[in-house]
Amino acid sequence: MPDYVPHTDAEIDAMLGFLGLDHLGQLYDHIPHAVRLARGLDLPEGLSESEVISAFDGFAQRNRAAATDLVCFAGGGAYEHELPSAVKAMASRSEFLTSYTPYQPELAQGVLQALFEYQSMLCALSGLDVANASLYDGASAAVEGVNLAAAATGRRHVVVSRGIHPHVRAALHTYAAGSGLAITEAPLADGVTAWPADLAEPACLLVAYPNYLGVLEDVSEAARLAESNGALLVAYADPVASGLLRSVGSMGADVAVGEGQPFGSAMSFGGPYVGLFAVKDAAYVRRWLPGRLVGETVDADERRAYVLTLSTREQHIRREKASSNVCTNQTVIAIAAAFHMAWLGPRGIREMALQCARGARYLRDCLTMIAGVEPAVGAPTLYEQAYRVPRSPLVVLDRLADEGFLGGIALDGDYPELGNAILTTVTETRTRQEIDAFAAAFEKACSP
Amino acid sequence: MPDYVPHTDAEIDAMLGFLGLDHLGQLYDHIPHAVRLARGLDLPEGLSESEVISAFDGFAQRNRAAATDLVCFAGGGAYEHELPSAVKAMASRSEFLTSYTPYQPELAQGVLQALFEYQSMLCALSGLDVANASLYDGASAAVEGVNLAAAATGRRHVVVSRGIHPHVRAALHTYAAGSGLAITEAPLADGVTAWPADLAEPACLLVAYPNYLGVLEDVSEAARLAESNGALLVAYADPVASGLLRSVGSMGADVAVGEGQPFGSAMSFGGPYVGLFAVKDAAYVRRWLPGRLVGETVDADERRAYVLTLSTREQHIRREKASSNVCTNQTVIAIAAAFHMAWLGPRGIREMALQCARGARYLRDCLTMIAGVEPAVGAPTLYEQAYRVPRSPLVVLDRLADEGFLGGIALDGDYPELGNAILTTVTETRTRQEIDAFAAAFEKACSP
Amino acid sequence: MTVPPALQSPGAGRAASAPLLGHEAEPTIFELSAPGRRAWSFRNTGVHEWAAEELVPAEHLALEPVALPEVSERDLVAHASRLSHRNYSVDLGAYPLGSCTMKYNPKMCDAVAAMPGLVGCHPAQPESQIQGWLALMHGLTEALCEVTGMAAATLQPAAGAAGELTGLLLMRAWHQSQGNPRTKVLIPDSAHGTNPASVTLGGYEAVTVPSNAQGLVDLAALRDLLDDEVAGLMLTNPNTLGLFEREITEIAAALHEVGGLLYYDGANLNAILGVVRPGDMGFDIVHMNLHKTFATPHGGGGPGAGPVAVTERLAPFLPGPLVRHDDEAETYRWFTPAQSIGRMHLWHGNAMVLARAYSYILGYGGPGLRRVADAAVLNARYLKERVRGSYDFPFDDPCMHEFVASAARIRRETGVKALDLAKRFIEEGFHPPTMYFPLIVDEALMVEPTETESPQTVEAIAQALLRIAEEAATDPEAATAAPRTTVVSRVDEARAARDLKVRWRAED
Amino acid sequence: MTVPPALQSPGAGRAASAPLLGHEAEPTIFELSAPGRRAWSFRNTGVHEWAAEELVPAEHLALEPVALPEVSERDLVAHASRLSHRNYSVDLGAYPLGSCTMKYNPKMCDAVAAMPGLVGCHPAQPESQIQGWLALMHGLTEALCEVTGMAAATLQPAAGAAGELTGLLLMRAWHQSQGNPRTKVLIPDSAHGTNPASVTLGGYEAVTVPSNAQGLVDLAALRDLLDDEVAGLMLTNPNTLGLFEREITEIAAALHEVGGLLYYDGANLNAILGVVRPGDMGFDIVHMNLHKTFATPHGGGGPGAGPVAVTERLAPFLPGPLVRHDDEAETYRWFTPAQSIGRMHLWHGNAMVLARAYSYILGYGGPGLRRVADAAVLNARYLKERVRGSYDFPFDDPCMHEFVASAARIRRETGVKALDLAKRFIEEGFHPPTMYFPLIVDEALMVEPTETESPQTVEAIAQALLRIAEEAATDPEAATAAPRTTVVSRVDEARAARDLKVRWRAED
Ligand SMILES: Cc1ncc(COP(=O)(O)O)c(C=O)c1O
Ligand SMILES: Cc1ncc(COP(=O)(O)O)c(C=O)c1O
Repeated sequence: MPDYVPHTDAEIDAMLGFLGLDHLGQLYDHIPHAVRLARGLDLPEGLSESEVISAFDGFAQRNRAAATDLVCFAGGGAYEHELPSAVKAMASRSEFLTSYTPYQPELAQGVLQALFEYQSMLCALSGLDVANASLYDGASAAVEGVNLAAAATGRRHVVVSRGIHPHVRAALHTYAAGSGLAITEAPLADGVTAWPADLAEPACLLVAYPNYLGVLEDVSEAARLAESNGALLVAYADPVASGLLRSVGSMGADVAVGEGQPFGSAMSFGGPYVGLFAVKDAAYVRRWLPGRLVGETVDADERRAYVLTLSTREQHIRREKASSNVCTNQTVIAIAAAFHMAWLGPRGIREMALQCARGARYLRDCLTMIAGVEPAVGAPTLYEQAYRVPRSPLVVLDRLADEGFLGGIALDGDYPELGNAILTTVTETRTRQEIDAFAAAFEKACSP
Repeated sequence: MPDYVPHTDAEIDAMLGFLGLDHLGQLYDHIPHAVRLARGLDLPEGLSESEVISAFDGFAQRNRAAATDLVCFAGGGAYEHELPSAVKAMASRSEFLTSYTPYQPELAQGVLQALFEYQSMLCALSGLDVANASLYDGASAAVEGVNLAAAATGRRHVVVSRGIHPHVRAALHTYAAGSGLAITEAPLADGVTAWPADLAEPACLLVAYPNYLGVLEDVSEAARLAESNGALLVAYADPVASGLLRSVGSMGADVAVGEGQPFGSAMSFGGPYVGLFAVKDAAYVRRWLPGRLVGETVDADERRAYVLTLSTREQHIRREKASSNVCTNQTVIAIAAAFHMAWLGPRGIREMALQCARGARYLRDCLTMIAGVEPAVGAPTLYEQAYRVPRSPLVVLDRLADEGFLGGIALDGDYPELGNAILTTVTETRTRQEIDAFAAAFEKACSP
Repeated sequence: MTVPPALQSPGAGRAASAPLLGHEAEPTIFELSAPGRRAWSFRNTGVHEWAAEELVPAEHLALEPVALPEVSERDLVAHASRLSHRNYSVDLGAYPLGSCTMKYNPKMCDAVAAMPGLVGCHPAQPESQIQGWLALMHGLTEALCEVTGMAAATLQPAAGAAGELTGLLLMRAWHQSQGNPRTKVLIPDSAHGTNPASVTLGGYEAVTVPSNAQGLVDLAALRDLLDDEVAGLMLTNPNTLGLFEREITEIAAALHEVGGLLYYDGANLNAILGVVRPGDMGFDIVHMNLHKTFATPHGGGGPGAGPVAVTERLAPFLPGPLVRHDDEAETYRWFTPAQSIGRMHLWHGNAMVLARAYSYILGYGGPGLRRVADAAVLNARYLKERVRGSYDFPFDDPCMHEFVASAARIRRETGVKALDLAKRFIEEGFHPPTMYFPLIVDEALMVEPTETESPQTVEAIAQALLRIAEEAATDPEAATAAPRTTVVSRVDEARAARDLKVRWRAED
Repeated sequence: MTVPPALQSPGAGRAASAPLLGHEAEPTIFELSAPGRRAWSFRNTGVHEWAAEELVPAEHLALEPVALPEVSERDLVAHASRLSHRNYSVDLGAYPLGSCTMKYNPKMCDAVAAMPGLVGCHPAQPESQIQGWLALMHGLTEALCEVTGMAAATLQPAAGAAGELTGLLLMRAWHQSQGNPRTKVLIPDSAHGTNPASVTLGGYEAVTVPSNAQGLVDLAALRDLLDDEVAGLMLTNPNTLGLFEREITEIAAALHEVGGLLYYDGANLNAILGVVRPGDMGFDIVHMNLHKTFATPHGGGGPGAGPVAVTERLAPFLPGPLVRHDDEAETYRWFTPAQSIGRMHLWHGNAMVLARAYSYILGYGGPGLRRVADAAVLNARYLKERVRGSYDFPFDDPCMHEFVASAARIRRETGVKALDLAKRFIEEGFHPPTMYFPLIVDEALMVEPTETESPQTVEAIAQALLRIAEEAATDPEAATAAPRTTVVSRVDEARAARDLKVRWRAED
């Protein structure tokens, strides 16, 4: 056992002696016997550090990791991107990693300033005015987005595009059981959201850009629709695509939400990621912005300093009247994202998005040569694309796995209307050679 | 190309403009054309970070790493020990890693204090009074040890036990070509050094404890012999064994040298390791101690502070009269060693040595059951043991490799007098299960 | 020879912002930017280099570059390193921040969280490719159930508050399945702020239960509030005063009597590991903060992980997917419970945090975890007794892993507030305790030394607390002007809220 | 209720030693020790637990435990973290320490140096198991030969000084093979201290060659010193003044005329990468400091790597083993040259340092390395011209990657020494230049900005240098009392040497 408890027996005795106690058990004398655990915990014996490492090596070996043991063409909300060593090294500095929420600003200027920079970069990315210091993930960001819209509009109905990630839609429904919001789903027509004619007093429209099927939705049109219905437009925006595409803010979104994993985080089996959240600088910032917010101010000597601000919105002050319950967020993941965005800069982020798009385009050229394989939707896409395949997607994916590829995500469960379809993704990590090999394997996998 | 040069073209132009130059080539105008390189360097095009990582992944995959792809029973100067994550994490802190030699003590208290602590621990380990802040490796430490003895005694002849690591002996000979020292090798009799009757005015005796064949040499006897011949005893001491054995200082050694790799460093294909060096607090410290030395002092406000001291011994002051030319040493490796020693403490280091010895004893019980396998030397050993095997050591080792074991080091090249022999090592990392499997494979490998 | 203006940027490259060299402000990364500079590089993919216009319809193409900074990797690393030197952390020293359980985060767990075979998995890989992850999650789930005395658990919630909401939605689903979702959830006045906020988000009215003179739930008052519209009661035990609810059995019985569910805010399990289990006390739902009890690093505010464990009867409502072991096929499989409330996370929760926590649990094992509890309680109890006299304890039951001191008397007598004491405490070389929480204690200082601080450290904290209390009487200015040793002096929070500046702008 | 003495240790757990929280001294790790405490844990091997007495003869068994500290992992980590906060580094800011080439050390190279498939190899594994390592070393050797214009190289030397000695032993072996080892090696008066020291260790007499008024080798004086007892001449080019030896062709010819060998101290190749090559200038032997030019981190003083490259005729004498490619078998193999001088390292050199350097070279490629030289020279040249006037340049040829300024005039006029200026420069937020080297410049300040500092940083350094020179005239005390912003003020070096205390003792 590694034993991170420093106390020696002699020291324990000394402390007990000071307290007038004889043994450790007496610390719990005031706890009713009836509820005390009479036995020890039924857990395996402790292990030494190297034994623990071996055990986890064992877990790791029972995985076929997409990033190392396979060539990954899967995305759908979790992406393999090139993660610079400098970003990893800096974000794992122990001062960031082992500190708490910066309640004492004098001791936390590092975290606070890094978050301030993160917020600033998110504003640049989204084309909006105020970004918070992170939420849990894309799903929770979307939930908070519709909740904010409901609070700001006083309405109880939200219209959600079916182009939103299926898991995000699931979470919206789960959370809505508590919030009582009514959710209408707007279907996709050839990959593009077909907003219902009657929007029924919506608090907001929620659209993804690009959407889950990779499609470039018409955000401006959604914004117009929202505005004309007195609703907000909440856009679930892919931050990588933002490097090349118009910002959702510039197209009229009031709130941008999304998943920040591509910046600073590995696929990590789904977490920890970071929920992106930015809004227009409207009156509702001060009352309804969820989560932490870092502001610039000065210290007693008028030096520039940073501090958590507008905390009167938050649960620890407003308690049951708070608009959100979020407390611990994803700070160090947000910091990693900020470092990664700074590493990229305006040209790097554009190049990254462009390389993804080029690879996807090349893959489409290859895959559409295969008999029975075609884009499942006709609308323009960026670097993710749904393909119709001539046999069960799971069989195709299994066969691809045998050839060393994670071929994508089967869509028949979430989008039965597309028939046998697979969502594939190409990032800047994929070479032409890999794409060629994948296309060849794909052809084989599709053959009877 | 990752391009760590920050200069933009515009900035280069601005700087050139300030200097009154038109283009970068003019920076070299004063260099004779005849010697200028007319072409570009004939090196491959630069690679991006991820391409470099891929290239090195490629190198890594072409190795069968003893620590991960094989089960390692090899030692002989490079050992697989359990390396605590905390030690690795702390020693790789960028403040230690990316600073220079602490010439400016006000900016380098961290490195200086860590080295002071390292020196102190080395004194404890060796039973001697003064340790320097590291040398390159065990070989260079041994060289500096005999050089110090020669300087201190004014003699030009050293007697070196054949139990000293063959590579260390090779280095002693290589360096002696420059220093002019004469080296006599004392042979081994059943694994123990047989000092020649006539030591011929030696500057020192050099003995290993335990020696390369794992044998516990009689250091006290060597010390008596050295003393009665007016020589110093230089002991090449295994720092792990020091956890269980009497310190070489307590047995009369004047100088302790050795290889510190087991503390804080992985096998690393042989480097960087760290040369250990400690001496009795005799007059020769001030004049002949090689390498850096950290001393405690105070600052202008009488606060405790550390600083490089006695630099008048060193090359940058004494130049051609310096006893050693060492400048850059192995500081951060020494710091890692210090952190590891502190992690172990007195009981941990003993437990570590004991577990090694237990494993080696168990392995001996197993291997000596195999027909034709027997200890190659009869003297008591600690955790390394030479075994005579019934066929070519290289064949045995090859067959063991096929079964997933690095079986040890063939001794027939360096110690032909032992016949077909293999040096095996057991550290605290090896389990009974692994030893059982190894013994079974060993039997198979020895069979015709 | 005039200096080109582009080269003027006096802050550049200087480390005076690192406290080692001075106390100047660190420029923002935007202020280190120079047009055209770069850190990035990408793989040469060999794919044809279509122009953006060939790939993206014109109406979608960005009109201008994203206004991110342009910096060299060297300047980015220096900036980040200097920022790190402007931040305190557990790794630097004691952090007795009550309710936050700032224990040592073992480096071993960092090593686990960096394993390529774990970190490189895509969350949508098919079961057959992720058996290691499923085994890990299954093992962790079982361990958490054993620690809490529960039957089943979800690992999805990303933090404690998300766990709470999960629990409340489970409560709602349960009651719904019984015919009536009910309308109210009770919470003690000492509860953490996330509790009432979560209650609201769960669609319930938060009704406050007063504490009695001992700082414990007022059982009589509770009984008065109970009726069949009460969905449940959220309790923290030991509560946020660090006190054990002695009447927990009676509380549970009373609640269950009206069909309510008992919720355990297990953010901090430190004091009860191997001592008592929520399940054995009658709780129905428990959330745990792995980033407290199970030593995963807080990351300056996150990520955490807030798994929720429940009794058998609530298991069918858990969010999915969960992991089960298919004994026949000898494989692990995902499954979603029949009446699942749905999803609380985009994927499977903060997986790498879960891996860290499980490595911590495997390291300690059963007896080890009990040792954690013993040392955590011993440290807190010792510290509390050492500072008695200088601070008051309005609620003075024996404390568990933390205690809440009141500086109300000090404030009355000297004008020095809890806030001032906290700031002054910084100069003593420690992170301050939690201030002004729980709300029912005046000028509260909530102190949680944790078990990884040595007795000597705890004693040093005691001496510092005594010293600053004493000093408040003789030299109150020392506290009100504190801290003076830090990179910034006392920060003006009011100004930040008034003149809201929450992003960097070139114009400012 | 008295406090147990064992618990008294006021320094424990406090972070006041971290500059963020104050400037107190950090206790030694020994002072954090408590009997019986531990951080260690080991695998349960399942091997029978023989007692020590059963395994080790009594006369060998330790009589008492090794006096190492006994600390918790938590306290060890905190101590190490706090020590790290008491140290400056390249990662924190500019480090224009002349002759040391403190450029940014790419994190990419750290990632390479952590790869288990590299770091886990035993140095005595058979060739078939280490093809990756052999390929890496072979590739690095070829790259270094191309950069230097040489034919073959050894990677064994662990640092520059070890490389020098290797070179001198090669010189000796060569001359020996020609019948006479010779007796003297010439070195300029501006040479780095390791050069003369290495000459002595190589068994030669070091004979000093004076510099001329330009700071370059005095060719006439050199010619006078040349005879057939001269084994060789060690040159640094650009020399330690940062100046290029313009007459290098003549120097080489003169030396070769008497059968001497020309040695290139290539500690700093930064200025010549892709510009000139030692081989093309007539050098026979070159050592390189990978920990300077090729960006491997200095580690607070080491490890480095000092490969030595030679011309064809010297290749047979190189230390072994070396790596060759067996084209037929398509494998890499070790081989030891016929007349090898032997071994300069326990194994194969500082292998992980070699891996880092090779990753750096592969990243930059050929044109990239030339870009390094251009920027390194441009930065130095710009900085030198910016501070002209405030500092003097006794040797004023155009500088290459560094320059040496003299503060002699400042000292004469104000009493402020180069040392004081260096200490004062710390307060400006930078690491100071190298002081008092080379010896031929009075009150020398040797400044090497390196290529990874941005033009803005170089300008900021310039302004700081100008400011402190100006201030020396008006307020000399500011410099002589500096530094005052650091964790310790000026350190008493004399006391350290006088009252030698080089280890911790409980008694002190
Ligand atoms: C008692 C208690 N409950 C709930 C929470 C909320 O947990 P989290 O911050 O992980 O959302 C906390 C943490 O601050 C807490 O201390
Ligand atoms: C010019 C010169 N030569 C030789 C050396 C010695 O190199 P090392 O410190 O690696 O032994 C140095 C480094 O300080 C140097 O600058």
